[in-house]
Amino acid sequence: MQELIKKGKELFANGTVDRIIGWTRGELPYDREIRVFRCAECFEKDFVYDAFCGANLSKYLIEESGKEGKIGVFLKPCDSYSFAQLIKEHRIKKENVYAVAIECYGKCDSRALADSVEDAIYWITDNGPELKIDTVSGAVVRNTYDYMLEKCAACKTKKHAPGCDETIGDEGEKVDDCTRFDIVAKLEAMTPEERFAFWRGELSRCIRCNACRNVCPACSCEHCVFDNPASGISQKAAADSFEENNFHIIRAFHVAGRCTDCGECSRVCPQHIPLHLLNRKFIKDINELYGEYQAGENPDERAPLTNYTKADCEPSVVYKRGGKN
Amino acid sequence: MNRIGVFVCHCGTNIAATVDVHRVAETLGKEPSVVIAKDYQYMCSEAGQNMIKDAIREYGLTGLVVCSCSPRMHEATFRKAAASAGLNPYLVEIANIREQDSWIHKDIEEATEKAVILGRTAIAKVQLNTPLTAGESPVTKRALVIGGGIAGIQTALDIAEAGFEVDIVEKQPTIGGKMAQIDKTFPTLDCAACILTPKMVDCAQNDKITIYSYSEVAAVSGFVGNFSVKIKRKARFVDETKCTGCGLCTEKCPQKKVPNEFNLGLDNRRAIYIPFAQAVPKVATIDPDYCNMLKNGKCGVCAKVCGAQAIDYKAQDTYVEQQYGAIVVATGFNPINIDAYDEYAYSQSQNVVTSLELERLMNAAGPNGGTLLRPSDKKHPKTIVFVQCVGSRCDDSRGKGYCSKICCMYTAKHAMLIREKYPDTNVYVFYIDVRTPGKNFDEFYRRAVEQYNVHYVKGQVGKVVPKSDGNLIVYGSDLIEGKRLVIDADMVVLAAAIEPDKSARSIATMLTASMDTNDFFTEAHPKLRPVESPTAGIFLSGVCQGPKDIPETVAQATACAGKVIGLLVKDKLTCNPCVAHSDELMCNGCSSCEKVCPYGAITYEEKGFRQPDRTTKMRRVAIVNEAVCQGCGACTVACPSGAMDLKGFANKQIMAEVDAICL
Amino acid sequence: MADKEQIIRISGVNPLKCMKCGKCTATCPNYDEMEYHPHQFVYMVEHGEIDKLMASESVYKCLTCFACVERCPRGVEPAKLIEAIRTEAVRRQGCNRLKADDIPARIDDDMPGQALMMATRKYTR
Amino acid sequence: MYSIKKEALGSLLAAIGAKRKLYVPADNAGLILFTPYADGVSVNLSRNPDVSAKDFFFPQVENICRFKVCGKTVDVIDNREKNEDFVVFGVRACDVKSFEVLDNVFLSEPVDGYYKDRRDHSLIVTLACSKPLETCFCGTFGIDCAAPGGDVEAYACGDSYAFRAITEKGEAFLAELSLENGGDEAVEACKAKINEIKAKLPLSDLTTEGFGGGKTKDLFNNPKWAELSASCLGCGTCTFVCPTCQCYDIRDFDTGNGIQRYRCWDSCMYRDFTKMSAGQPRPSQLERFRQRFMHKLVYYPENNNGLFSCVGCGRCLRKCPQSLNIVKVMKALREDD
Amino acid sequence: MSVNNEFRPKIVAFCCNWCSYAGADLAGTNRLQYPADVKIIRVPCSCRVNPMFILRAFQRGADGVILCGCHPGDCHYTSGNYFARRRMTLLFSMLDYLGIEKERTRVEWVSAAEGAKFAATMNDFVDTVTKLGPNRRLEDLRCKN
Repeated sequence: MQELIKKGKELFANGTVDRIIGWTRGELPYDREIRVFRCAECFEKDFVYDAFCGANLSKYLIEESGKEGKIGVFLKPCDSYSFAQLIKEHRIKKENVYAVAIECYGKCDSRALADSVEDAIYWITDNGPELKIDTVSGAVVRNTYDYMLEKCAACKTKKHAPGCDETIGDEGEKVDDCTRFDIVAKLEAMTPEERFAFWRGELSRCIRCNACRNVCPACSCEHCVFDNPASGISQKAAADSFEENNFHIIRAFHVAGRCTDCGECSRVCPQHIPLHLLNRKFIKDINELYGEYQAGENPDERAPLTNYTKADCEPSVVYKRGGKN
Repeated sequence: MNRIGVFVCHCGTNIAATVDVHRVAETLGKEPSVVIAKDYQYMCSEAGQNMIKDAIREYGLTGLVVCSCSPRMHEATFRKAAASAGLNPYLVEIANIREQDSWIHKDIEEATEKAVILGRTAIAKVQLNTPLTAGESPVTKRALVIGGGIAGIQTALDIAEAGFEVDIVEKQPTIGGKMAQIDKTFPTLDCAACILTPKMVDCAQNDKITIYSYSEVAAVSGFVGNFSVKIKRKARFVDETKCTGCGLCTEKCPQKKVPNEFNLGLDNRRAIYIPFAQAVPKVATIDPDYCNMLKNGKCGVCAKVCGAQAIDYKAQDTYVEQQYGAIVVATGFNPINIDAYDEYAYSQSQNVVTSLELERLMNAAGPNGGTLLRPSDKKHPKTIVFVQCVGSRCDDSRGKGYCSKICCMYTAKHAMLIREKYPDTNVYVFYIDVRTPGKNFDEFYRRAVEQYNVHYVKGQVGKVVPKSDGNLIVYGSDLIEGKRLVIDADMVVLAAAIEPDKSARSIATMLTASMDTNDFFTEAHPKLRPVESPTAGIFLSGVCQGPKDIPETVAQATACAGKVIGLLVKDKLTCNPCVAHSDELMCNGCSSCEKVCPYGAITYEEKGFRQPDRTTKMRRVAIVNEAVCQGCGACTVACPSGAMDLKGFANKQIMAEVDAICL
Repeated sequence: MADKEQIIRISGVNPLKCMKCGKCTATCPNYDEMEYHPHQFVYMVEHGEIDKLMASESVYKCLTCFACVERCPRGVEPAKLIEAIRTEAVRRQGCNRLKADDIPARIDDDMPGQALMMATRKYTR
Repeated sequence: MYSIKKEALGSLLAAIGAKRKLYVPADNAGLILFTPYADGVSVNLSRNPDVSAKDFFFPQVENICRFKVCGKTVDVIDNREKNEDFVVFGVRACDVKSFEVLDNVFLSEPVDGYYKDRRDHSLIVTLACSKPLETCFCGTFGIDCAAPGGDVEAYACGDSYAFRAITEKGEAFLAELSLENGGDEAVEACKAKINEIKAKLPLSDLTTEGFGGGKTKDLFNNPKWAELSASCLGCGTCTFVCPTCQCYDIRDFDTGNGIQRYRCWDSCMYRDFTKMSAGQPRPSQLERFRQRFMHKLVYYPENNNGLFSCVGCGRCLRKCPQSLNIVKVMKALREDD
Repeated sequence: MSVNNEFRPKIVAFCCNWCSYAGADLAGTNRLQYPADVKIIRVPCSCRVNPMFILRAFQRGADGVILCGCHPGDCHYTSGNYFARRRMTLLFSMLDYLGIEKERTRVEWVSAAEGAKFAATMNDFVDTVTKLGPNRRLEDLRCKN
């Protein structure tokens, strides 16, 4: 963290940036807010980078890079893919951003951590593999790795997407034994009835708060079809189970081939719906049917849904693969 | 409130026999927005159309639904009728109750019920139809022809004939192309130069035609009627306007060892050269790869001898930017590289030649002055073996899958000419099939066999083995006799397959014109629109579209010119109004739509938008060029925000149809 | 007809791809020794005349030099058909063309040792 | 005061559930949600449920009526759901207070019949918070989580539960269940313990000073709003988990042969909220964000005799994707003074 | 109205204007029968069909949705059906993943000359969907009455 603060101050000092977007301590011991720092002093005072900085900053750069001046940003490996993808889609003006790639060894799922403690928490000390939690009725200890965000437990890469201006620390590698498709595969192996029951159970909890959509870097539409009465499918609430399905299918489809699997949707869902399993299904299908593709990885590569080959499989492939009957 | 009129056609008994048309009209008449519903024996008849027109006027209809035959049949008819009564033609919808109902069902109840649903679906859609007006875009009355072979020349001449300006871009120093290298033409055996060179001269003299020789297309933008093309004029180091084509420099140039590409490397030329005597434009060009002056600054002979002072060693590439209404692709072909077919010993023996090389060897302007001498020792060949289908009709891994179409005929021509001029020569032609579909073609081939006694052997040559004396042992099979021939030949002539010129691929990319797997340009429709590319405003002339001989090339060139003229005579182009439209308030500018557009109809613009807080924000938004868009709708689905929609087939309209069907 | 399918299955050759140009035959170095020539193999397999082929010496005259495979413009691969016919012959018990005992008598001094080994593999189980 | 042993809770709930519809806090995918009571439901009373109890009275989606098209005429059909008596078990003090906030809105003239009907059919069994969390600040608004109120109050004291009727309706309800008397001392001990924890809570020193009716001018143009709202995503999570947010939208769904008119929760965080033909008076997230907190802390108390429309349940603190919340807003605005 | 107690599915068929719609017309011209349960919506190209339309059809009570376009390589707009092919493959896979019966959705390539194929395809599809019974997993109950 000290290195990051040093870098931030340097960027302010040499005039590379006139502001930096980063994390800062929030109201609760495990809260990290996002703030735009406008001076080196406030940056030094309030900037934080620790186990609770799970939030992806990339989406804010759509708005911020449209403003005058240049903004600095620190990007974890998974955030950097969102960033690169948004540049590719012309949503972020790269020339107005100075991006610093930073290391990440997994972030804490603060909600799960807080839920695991019965008493009110007033302080958390991060001791690396252990988190010491002080509560009103004494201290408890939690193993950091047991409370990682899903996206971190199933981390796909510690390597940044191209497009960052510099890197602090060593550039990581892709995670070879990444487990992110395990649950998708498990679901695929179920019968349609089991799958249907599974998804009904999950999606029926949806309160249509739109947190998943609004936090999603791929859902950067100026005006979402679900908010637009002219689209014919606008919805404010899931008034029928169909609409729960419809919202999540269309949302996943709209980000298919653009989703970088940053995991923010699942992180923010107040109802604990594993939304990443929808996006990962598309990613898995794309990888299997059209070749490995990681959104944001290659600025010149066409997205799978705006591309084709003459030898593509037929849709009937769906009847043959995946799932029992 | 909508005021919809519904008209149900009996189509004689075609519909009425299985659909209770009265009941359909009656039921649809009860739909909320329907103000009149009628049935009639033949809606497409004059009386039927008048009924529609009267109803439009009487009820002030805002939409019209005709339940009748397929819209592919009479949609245009009813649209025209509506328009003549003052209703926008795009406020008409057809419910197909003949092909898709009465003709496929037997049960009257079922068919009637379906007809009602189809009618209701059309009513649901028509309520959301908007009046559409076909847009217009101006036409630049000038055409560009890429390629100056016989195809390009003919197209250019025909377009110029009609009074339009035409530019020819040719990458070689002269126009003329492959035909200029050919000696005689089949099946008439007239001299190629005698029929081609007057056309080349016509091009040069026609004040409507500008020839950019030694030039290439560098960039293309715009769309049908409004292309903007950047032409690269390669430095030829000779001022075209001053050079008189006297040829003195080409005699004095000390660099004599430059392979002469016009004669396919069979002899040499100088570093400053005019490709051939009848070149157009007849000006010299310095080959920078060989010129001593350009390479190391030591020489300058040509500048000294040039009376016109046309030599300019400091010349640079220049660029011309020009507007065009139409672009013709006439990039032609080349024989394939046959080095891969080592069984024919092409790279081992000078006496194995391609047919095009044979053309030069036999040509009066060729390296031997028209006497057929074999390259290795300049002896008269006594036995010549022709091998057909070298690289044509092959498996994909071995060559071209297609028939090159011209080889059978030119080989017959060669055989015949040789037998005529040198009757003591033995000529064998190994063929798989002899293909002679064409006027006077088979007669020509039969003449070679019957009159000139050319030995046609059904079979193929398996191996050619060069001997030390320059002769070649040819192993071939005679499938009809069921034996193998071993021929001691003086020369072997290979009918190499032809392929599109290598430059075609990059030109196709610039033009967003599509190509097939062999790099031939695809036509808009293989039967009905054979001289147009699917990309509007791009036309195809000659072999760039597929193998063809000279008469066919000229025919296509003229057809192509006809299409171009048809475009250029228009002052404005009317466009299909059912095109994509981007709602810029919702557009993200993410470029997804652009990537799926087969026509390059979508571009992006930074536009200022007034924000609710009264500031202006610049945003990248998609702009659809309505003149280029063909209305496929691929972009509408690629667009995640729904900003892109298709007029006439809008999201809401299709969803209304879905709703009505599922009701 | 089952024979034909068997040969086609073993060889992976589609005889219908042949456009009957005869280039395989023209290129065959052992043409003179053969009763049936490469293009005829293809033709005969296409017509199901397997027994006739199998009975012919020509099958064993093929040097497996693969010139026909190399030169065929359509990628028909006649040599593979021949190999398939040989294999099929071997597979049919009792159809072995040569018994192991017959071989010594046929060996002459010029025959390379490798050819012997190949022959053993080819003609016996 | 009535008392039962902890292990008898299951049979008590079963007895209640046998007569009436009963909702209990239960485990669901790591959440605690009010769930219809049934065999096998995993009741969890450890903390306040993740979603507030407001949708018992003000559901997220509610049918209002249906318009049916028949040829060229339209029929109007009242197809609202018919309510039966129901019991909600385990509501905490903060949510109970939120009903008062909602009542002020829906039960003042003109009375909202849909809401009133649900209120009338309900019976609320509350539960004192034995373990308030770091996100809790009900005390800020004068709410005592040790005295939750409702129709019946319940306390988890050691190995037993104690119940007390607050209202007549509650009295009758408890009488029906024929429970044993007792538990008064245990409840007092329990209350004392709760008060002890309350004093230690990290947010225990938060007060409403500087907020309330009449503070509009002081707060509205505070420059802090810009920074506070900067990272707000404009999702509706805070409003949807909030027990007092009561904004709704009325929408028509085209069923193909008619219209289903329904009302559903809306959120002032959404950009089409308050959008009118004349434009959007709250053009950016700053105005929307400010609106929500000004409403909770200034406008509502101004119109409701000083009653704040925040009850300190802390759900928004837990659920905001980007860790924004009312506490932060209150503290930040106060700093100026 | 015919009174019939057995289940008759509602089938929505999206047909591209240039190939499949013409193929359907040809089926009619040749009097090739297929069930009246199939209703065709004409779209310019298979690539015009948005997944939203397909979900909409199911919402409104369709029991099966079939998309017909030109054969790959024959698209009137050169590449539309290639995009449609990818989109539909992914969409169908997702529906299957959510436990929606995958047999309710289908893509077929039918050229303007394949009237017989069109009729056969529709017969087969109606048959398949009839066997599956009514769509229950992706319906909107509000649209039921």
